[in-house]
Amino acid sequence: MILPFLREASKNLFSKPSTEAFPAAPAPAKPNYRGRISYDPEKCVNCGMCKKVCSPAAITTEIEEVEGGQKITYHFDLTSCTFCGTCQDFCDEKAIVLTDDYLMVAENKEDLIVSGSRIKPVVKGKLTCDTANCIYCGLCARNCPEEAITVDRATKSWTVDHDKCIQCGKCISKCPKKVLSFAEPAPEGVIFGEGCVYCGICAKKCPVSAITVDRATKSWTIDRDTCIKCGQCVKNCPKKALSMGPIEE
Amino acid sequence: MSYIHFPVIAVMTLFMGAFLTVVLGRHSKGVRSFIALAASCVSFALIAMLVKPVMIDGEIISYWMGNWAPMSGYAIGIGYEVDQLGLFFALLVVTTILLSAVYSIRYIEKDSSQDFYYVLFLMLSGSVLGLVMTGDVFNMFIMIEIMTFTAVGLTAFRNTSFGAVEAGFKYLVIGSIGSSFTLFGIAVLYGQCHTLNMAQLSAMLYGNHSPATLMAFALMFTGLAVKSYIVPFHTPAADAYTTAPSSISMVFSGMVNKAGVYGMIRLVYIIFRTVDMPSVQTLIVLFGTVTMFIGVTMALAQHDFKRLLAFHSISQIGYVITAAGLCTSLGLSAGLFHAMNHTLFKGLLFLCAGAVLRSTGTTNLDQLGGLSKRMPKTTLCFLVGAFSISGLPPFNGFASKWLVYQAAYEKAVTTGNIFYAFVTVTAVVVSVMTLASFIKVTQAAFFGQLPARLADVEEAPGLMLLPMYIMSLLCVGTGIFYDKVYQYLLDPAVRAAFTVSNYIDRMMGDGYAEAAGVEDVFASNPHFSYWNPVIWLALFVIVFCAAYICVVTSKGSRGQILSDEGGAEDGKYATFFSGEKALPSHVAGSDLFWGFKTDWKGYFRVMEGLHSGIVNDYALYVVAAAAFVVVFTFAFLR
Amino acid sequence: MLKNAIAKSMMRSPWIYHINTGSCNGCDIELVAVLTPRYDAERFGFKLAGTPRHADIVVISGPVTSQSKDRLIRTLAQVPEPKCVVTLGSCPQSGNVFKGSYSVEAPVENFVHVDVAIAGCTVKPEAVIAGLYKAAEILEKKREAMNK
Amino acid sequence: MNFSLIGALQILFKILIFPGLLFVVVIGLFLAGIDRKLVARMQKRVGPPLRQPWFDFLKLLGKETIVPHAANKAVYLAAPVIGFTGLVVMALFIPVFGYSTFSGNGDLIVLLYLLTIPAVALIIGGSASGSPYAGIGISREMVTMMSYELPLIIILLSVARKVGGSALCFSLGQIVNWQASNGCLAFHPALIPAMLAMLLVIPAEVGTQPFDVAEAETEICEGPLIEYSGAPLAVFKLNTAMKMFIMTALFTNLFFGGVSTASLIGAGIPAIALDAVIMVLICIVVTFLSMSLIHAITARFKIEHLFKFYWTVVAGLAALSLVLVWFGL
Amino acid sequence: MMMKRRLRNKMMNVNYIASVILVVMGLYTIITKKNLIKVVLGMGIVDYGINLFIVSVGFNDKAGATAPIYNMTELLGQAQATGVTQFFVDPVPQALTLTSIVIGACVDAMALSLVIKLYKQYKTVNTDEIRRLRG
Repeated sequence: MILPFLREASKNLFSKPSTEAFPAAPAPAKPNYRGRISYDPEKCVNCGMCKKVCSPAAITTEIEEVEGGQKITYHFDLTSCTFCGTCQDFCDEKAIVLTDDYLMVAENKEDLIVSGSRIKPVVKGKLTCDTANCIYCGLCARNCPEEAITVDRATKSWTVDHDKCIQCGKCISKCPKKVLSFAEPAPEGVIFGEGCVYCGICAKKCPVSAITVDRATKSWTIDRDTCIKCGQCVKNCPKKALSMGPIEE
Repeated sequence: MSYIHFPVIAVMTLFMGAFLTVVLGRHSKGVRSFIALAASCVSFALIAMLVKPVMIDGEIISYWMGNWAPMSGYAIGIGYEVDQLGLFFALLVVTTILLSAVYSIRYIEKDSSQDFYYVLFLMLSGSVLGLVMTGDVFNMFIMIEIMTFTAVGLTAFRNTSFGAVEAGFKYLVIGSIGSSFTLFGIAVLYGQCHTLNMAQLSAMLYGNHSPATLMAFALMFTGLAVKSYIVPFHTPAADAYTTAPSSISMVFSGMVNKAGVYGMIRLVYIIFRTVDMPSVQTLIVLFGTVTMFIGVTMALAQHDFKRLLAFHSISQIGYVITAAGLCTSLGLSAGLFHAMNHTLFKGLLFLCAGAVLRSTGTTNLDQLGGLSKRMPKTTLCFLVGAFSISGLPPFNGFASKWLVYQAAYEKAVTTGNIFYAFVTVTAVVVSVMTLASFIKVTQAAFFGQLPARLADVEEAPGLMLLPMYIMSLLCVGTGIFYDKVYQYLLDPAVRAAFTVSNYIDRMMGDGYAEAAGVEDVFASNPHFSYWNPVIWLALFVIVFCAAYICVVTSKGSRGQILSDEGGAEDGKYATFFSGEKALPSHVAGSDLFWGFKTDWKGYFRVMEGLHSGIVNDYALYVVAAAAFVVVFTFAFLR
Repeated sequence: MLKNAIAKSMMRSPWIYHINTGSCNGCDIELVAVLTPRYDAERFGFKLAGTPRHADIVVISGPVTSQSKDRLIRTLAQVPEPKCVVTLGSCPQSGNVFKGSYSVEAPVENFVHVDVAIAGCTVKPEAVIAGLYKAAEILEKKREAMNK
Repeated sequence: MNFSLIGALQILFKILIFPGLLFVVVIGLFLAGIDRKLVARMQKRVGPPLRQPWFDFLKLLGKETIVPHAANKAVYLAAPVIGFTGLVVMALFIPVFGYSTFSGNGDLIVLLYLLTIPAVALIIGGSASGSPYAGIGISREMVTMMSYELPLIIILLSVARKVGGSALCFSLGQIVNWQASNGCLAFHPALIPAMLAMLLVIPAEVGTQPFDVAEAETEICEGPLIEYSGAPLAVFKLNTAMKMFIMTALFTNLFFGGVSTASLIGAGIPAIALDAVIMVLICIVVTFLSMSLIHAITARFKIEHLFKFYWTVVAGLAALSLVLVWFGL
Repeated sequence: MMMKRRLRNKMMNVNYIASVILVVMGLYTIITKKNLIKVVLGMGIVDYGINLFIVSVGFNDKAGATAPIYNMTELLGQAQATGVTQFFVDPVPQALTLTSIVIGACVDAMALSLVIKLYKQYKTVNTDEIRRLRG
């Protein structure tokens, strides 16, 4: 035949159609297809790496204080997800897996949100390093999702910013020398520092009257048992002489 | 019976009306209108009263001016002779006059010098009526001349409007060249035969052609062709129809160019009796085919409502000429029927154009749009006219075009000449193109979106709508009852055109024709194929009503019909505009059919070059065509 | 009887009108892929309509840029009832990676009622078929509700 | 015509059921379904079920009809029905081989003009909707009409000449009868070009794929139909389906007429039924050849190419046939 | 005698030839001259040519041709008596010519008045510039 299309058409007319029988028969996705997210909360350490790398901000967390610790819930919004798989790649715990389920069809948007939660027991102490055994390899710093740890090999210093630390415990698991640990938290209390003029405002502000100030003798005492560590005294000190901190017994 | 006086009285009433308008109607609008209406009514009534004796009883009225009857076989006096053919055209003329007079009352109320308008109008009417009823060739020439210069006057009537005077001048130049040719032909004929009476000429010329009479034939043919504005003489017609007031455009296309057609039919069928000559048939059909094709293609390229209609007038006259030129009884019936229908639908369309012009102040198709919302009655009338001219069943245009095709193809198969087959093909294609250009007008002027400028346009007044309604009804009526039209109007007229001996005898005295050896060539009755519009229409109406009720009523299970009552411009009832806010955007006349126009680019370029607007060029076409006719006549006519 | 037939046909012949509100074209080509021989949605009577007036199902793709918001609303208004709105992919539901941009009006649900959401970036043709099928079922339900 | 009760019932039967309304609608929608199925199969698809046109039709009946703000309501709603009516009435003129409503005398020219009624209804309806897209659509529809009318009339004239000889013959009934005695016109070599031309004219007349420039949904949003929804749209879709049947039936009558089984099994209702079945079979074949096949293997024309194609290739074929017939082949 | 007669016959043809020349001249003027006034003059010349022709047609050079003032019986009686039917100048062409001249004058007047209007509107009498209506 002269017309190639004509030949093709007449050939097709008598051959089987190439249509997949999809709704009747299941059509498995191809290997490595990134479909619906499955989240295993038990594996999750709440490091937040996934959240950090998620470009459309499809991952949200909820932290709820419950008895026995924090209830940490992760929501994966499939209607917002780009299915790039970066969260899966970054999840060391393999808690996030993009499955090959592509039938993400729903009438309600709620049906398209994958959620999981677990209760994380409360961590007592701060991150500490047994600097005696530390080799300053820096693995902890590199793996810290919040960049709270700074390690300087040259000066052999290891510091942690406790404000940034979310106590995910990643560094502890990464540490080759197992020198990192969560120390028992030191008891906190009001610390009396330099510059006090013994005005007595702190004593007045204290809701439980734990502080006594004597201007004449220039003495400042606190009853640690009564103190509830509310911080009113620290807040109201005109000379900023008071602070909260660990107290040596 | 006194009805033998009616033709002359009808003509004279109109001329007297013109005179009285000058005398009495200078200052009073009422008197002017009354005189015009009265004169038209009287002449209409007089002509209508002739239908019974002439059309039905088959009588031929002859009337000698001053009772100067022929003596010794020589007709010296001026005779009026109303045979069925003449009366057929006279009926068209008086109908046109009457409707145009009614229409004019409101249409020209804002113009100055209305008295001149009515004078010229009545003179034009009288001259055309006289032309179709006279039995004397020189009288015919005089009527043509009166017709020409009153027509020029009326063309240039609104002389401050765009191009009116120019159109008048061109009309005058081309028209007077045509008249001159006619007069020249008449003079040559007189030199040969020494008579001016048509009947006598017919008897003398039958089978008896000398070079001089051939020359006369060629010249008169050209002269009358100029008057019927077939291509290439159509150029001034297009201009004149465009610029004349619409009531006059209607008169032009309804009767002035019909007068030319009548003259040609009279010339070919009666005076020279050249019906049997294949060469004459070829000549006329060739002219007709070229006319209808060029007319319609030019119409497709137009941007002005009235100019488009003007080119359609030319094109439709092509149909008439083609059909009449076939010289068969079916052909002539088709031609006459189409002539009649053309008077009706083209008049109607010009009146619609006039209503649009009066309401909107323009006929430029690029500036109009959506008028159906403001002028629904005019739109209805326009649609009837447009469907008629495009030949959609069951309107009258269909019936006559159908006869034209049958006639042309019958000619083709009986003579075995493939030329006529292609004539048939051209006729059908031209018909489709006609439809196309009327779709263009429909879209550009009446449907589509209403420009803001035209938002408060008003419907035409009742006195203007009345003639439009009448013509619409006639368009539908003659289409449906075309067999009645055939029986009472066409058949007698066709018989009259073929039975010349009867005509001669009535005029010159019994036995004259036989003495001169005149034989009739009347062919057998034309036969029609099966087409019964009445049953068809009944069916159509029944099925339409049923289906319409089913579709449109929103009862029961079907979806509701929601239409926009509140007038919100946006939202659910807005026109879909690819999601944009609906802007006023109207597909106007010049935007349509570009796919077609690109294919015909070269043709349209040539055609636009030929319609240059220079009067010298137009005169050249006339003279060249006249030369062609003369050469053709001498080369092929024997 | 006619009512039932109409309601049944409603599901068997859903015509789709597709609105792209700033999509990256990924979802759009997948929607077109549904009509190819391999997936052949015409089996179920699906057909792409050229104008919203013919549509039963309106498919929205893209994160609804501010420019397209008005157009989207206008076009949806022009679809005759009963109609269904289906969102294709993540963008119309949330804005996806464009979320928070000054020019994105992301969740389309703020101004349009969405019947079916199909997730994916891009959606897989099978998912589109499943979603449209679901929408067709909703259409039938809507039509039945109109019958009453 | 005898207006007795039986006669009236017979006429009513003819109009409403057998060669008329119901028959045309059913067969038309059937052919439309077959066309869609065949196109799908040729494109290696499964394709919609044969009932799909019915579903479309019924569904559209159940939708709202929105009359846009810019539209002229009366014309807008009446236009589809006028087209429908024209087609139903036209169906009465087309004989089912021997059997027809109007004593077997469909006139070719009348048919040619009746065929324009649905197209004009589409054009007027689109124009009345007030949409600029519709404006472009009607322009294209009109140019399409101009394109195919030229070959169509030449084809009809060739057939008329072949059958009538040196007499005027525009009667479809006569053409069918002539073929009954002289063999189908399709087997006369002079008319083969005309037959090919007719096969190419049918898709343009119906408006299927490569020639659907007027309703190009991807370019001009369905053209004249852009604003239509609900029942009027359903009627327009029905019109297309009916046109499919009417055009193929016209083809059958012109080139395969006179294949009557009445001589084999005796005249009567079984013979008419059998004739109808044979006719529908031929119609299916014609649908396949002229619409489905061309649809499956071509892409849409541009409007100027369409015009050129019809006025050169197709009209050339038809004219060849006319010339051959004219000189006695 | 023969010579003279032939010459006279030739002389007879002069007016026919002249009339044709006039007509052709007139047409040539209309076709080629770009000045509106000249075009009107051309129309006039055509008219004159035709008028000349008509008068010539009626002229009878036979002996005894006189002014046509007869009644029919006289005419017929003489014709029967002499057997000569044409011996007076045919009056009809003269009537025709008169009419034609009058009409020609009307046409020329009308044309000239239009030219004046045209000049007022277009400020020119050149036909090349008076072409608003074209195409």
